[in-house]
Amino acid sequence: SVRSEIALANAQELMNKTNEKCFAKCVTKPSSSLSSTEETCLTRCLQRYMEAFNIVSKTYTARISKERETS
Amino acid sequence: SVRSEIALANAQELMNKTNEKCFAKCVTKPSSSLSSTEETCLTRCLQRYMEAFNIVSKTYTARISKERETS
Amino acid sequence: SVRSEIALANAQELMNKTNEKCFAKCVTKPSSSLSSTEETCLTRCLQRYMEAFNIVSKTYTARISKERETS
Amino acid sequence: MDNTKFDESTQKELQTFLDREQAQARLHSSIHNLTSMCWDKCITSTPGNYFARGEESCLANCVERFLDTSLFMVKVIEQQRQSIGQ
Amino acid sequence: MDNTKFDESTQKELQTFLDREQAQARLHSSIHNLTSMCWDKCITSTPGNYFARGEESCLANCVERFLDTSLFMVKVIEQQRQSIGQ
Amino acid sequence: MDNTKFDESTQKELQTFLDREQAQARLHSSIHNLTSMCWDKCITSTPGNYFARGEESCLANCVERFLDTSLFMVKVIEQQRQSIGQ
Repeated sequence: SVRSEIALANAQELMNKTNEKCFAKCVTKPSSSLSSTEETCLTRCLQRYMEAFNIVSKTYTARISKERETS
Repeated sequence: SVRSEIALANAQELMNKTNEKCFAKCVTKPSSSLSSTEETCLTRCLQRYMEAFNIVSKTYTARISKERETS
Repeated sequence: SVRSEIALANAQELMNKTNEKCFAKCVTKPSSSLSSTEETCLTRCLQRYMEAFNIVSKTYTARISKERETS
Repeated sequence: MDNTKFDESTQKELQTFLDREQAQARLHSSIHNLTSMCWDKCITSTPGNYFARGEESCLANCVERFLDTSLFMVKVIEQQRQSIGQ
Repeated sequence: MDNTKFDESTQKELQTFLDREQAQARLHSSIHNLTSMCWDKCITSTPGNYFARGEESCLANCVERFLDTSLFMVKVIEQQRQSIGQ
Repeated sequence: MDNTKFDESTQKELQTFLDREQAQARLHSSIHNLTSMCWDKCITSTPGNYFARGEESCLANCVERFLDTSLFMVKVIEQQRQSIGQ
């Protein structure tokens, strides 16, 4: 269905962005394998990016509905 | 019409880019409201970005037509 | 044909990215013409970017086929 | 494209459904872009078990101030138009 | 898509119109990208009431040198092809 | 869109062809994005006649570690789901 396609595209986009941002932050000098320091950083970064996404989602949708009420 | 849709899309793209560039330049540490310093910076940045767009437009189209004549 | 359209789009995208990356690296302060230092830098940058593209292509496709075998 | 298969009320329903789904997709795209932009602005330390001091409020403020900026820019443009019109 | 509704000359006119509009859209897109890229390269100070010294000429030079770069790159590729062909 | 012109086996062949071409386009797009991202990460010096020491291996490692990162992230998400399910 159109609806589940949008949900899937949304989840995939979130994963792509998370990988991109966390690789940029945690793997600054790519070597022959991921070090344990890099893996710890990636695990934490994944959690923080998901939280950031939730904070942005909530703040944005709350603001949009507030704007709609006042206008 | 197709023509007015393109003009509208062009104006919207210009507004989006202006907001993005000027927010990046003027609001470096987002706080609980826009300060008057930030608003002054945004007003000037808006004027400068529109000017920059006009300079780039003129230079680009002049060059393109020059290239077409010589080829 | 669809195939040659994809090959053309691929070559154009490679040229666009090369121009963008090498202009950013070699022409840091745009003046009234390209200097010989800038042109030397652009020539080398073009060669390096093409090499980088080949290294990435090879590494990526080798890895993708390895992943497919093991799964 | 042959629309004659659907009667008018079905067509309208379909349009409403598609409009809502498109609005949803635009909303998601805005949220992804804002998350990416505000992440780069607010999260400057190495990720820890919790957000560092000020990072969480920075994220929320970043969204609010970005929307303020968009509204402010529209207001400035309106004012400039009026001052030219005088 | 049913094209049989239009006669040949109408179809050609329509095609010419659409081609021109598409070229216009590509032109706009190039100008937006160049403005964004040259803004980041040339405008390094906090925005003032006027452009800072050198910023305006930097913007125009940025566009011209970017186009020079594109033409130069094509020339280099042509030369390399010929030297391989010898 | 009128598909009735093609019989079933021709339609399937066409679909397979289009799927393969689309996969090819996605592959190209990934390679362009990776080249751009790894170039920015690995090539920090002014371009010379050869890559600087470590730049070539950095490019290959960048691709491999980026793919490792994607797989690692999926594993972390799976583990978090399971620990919540307990």
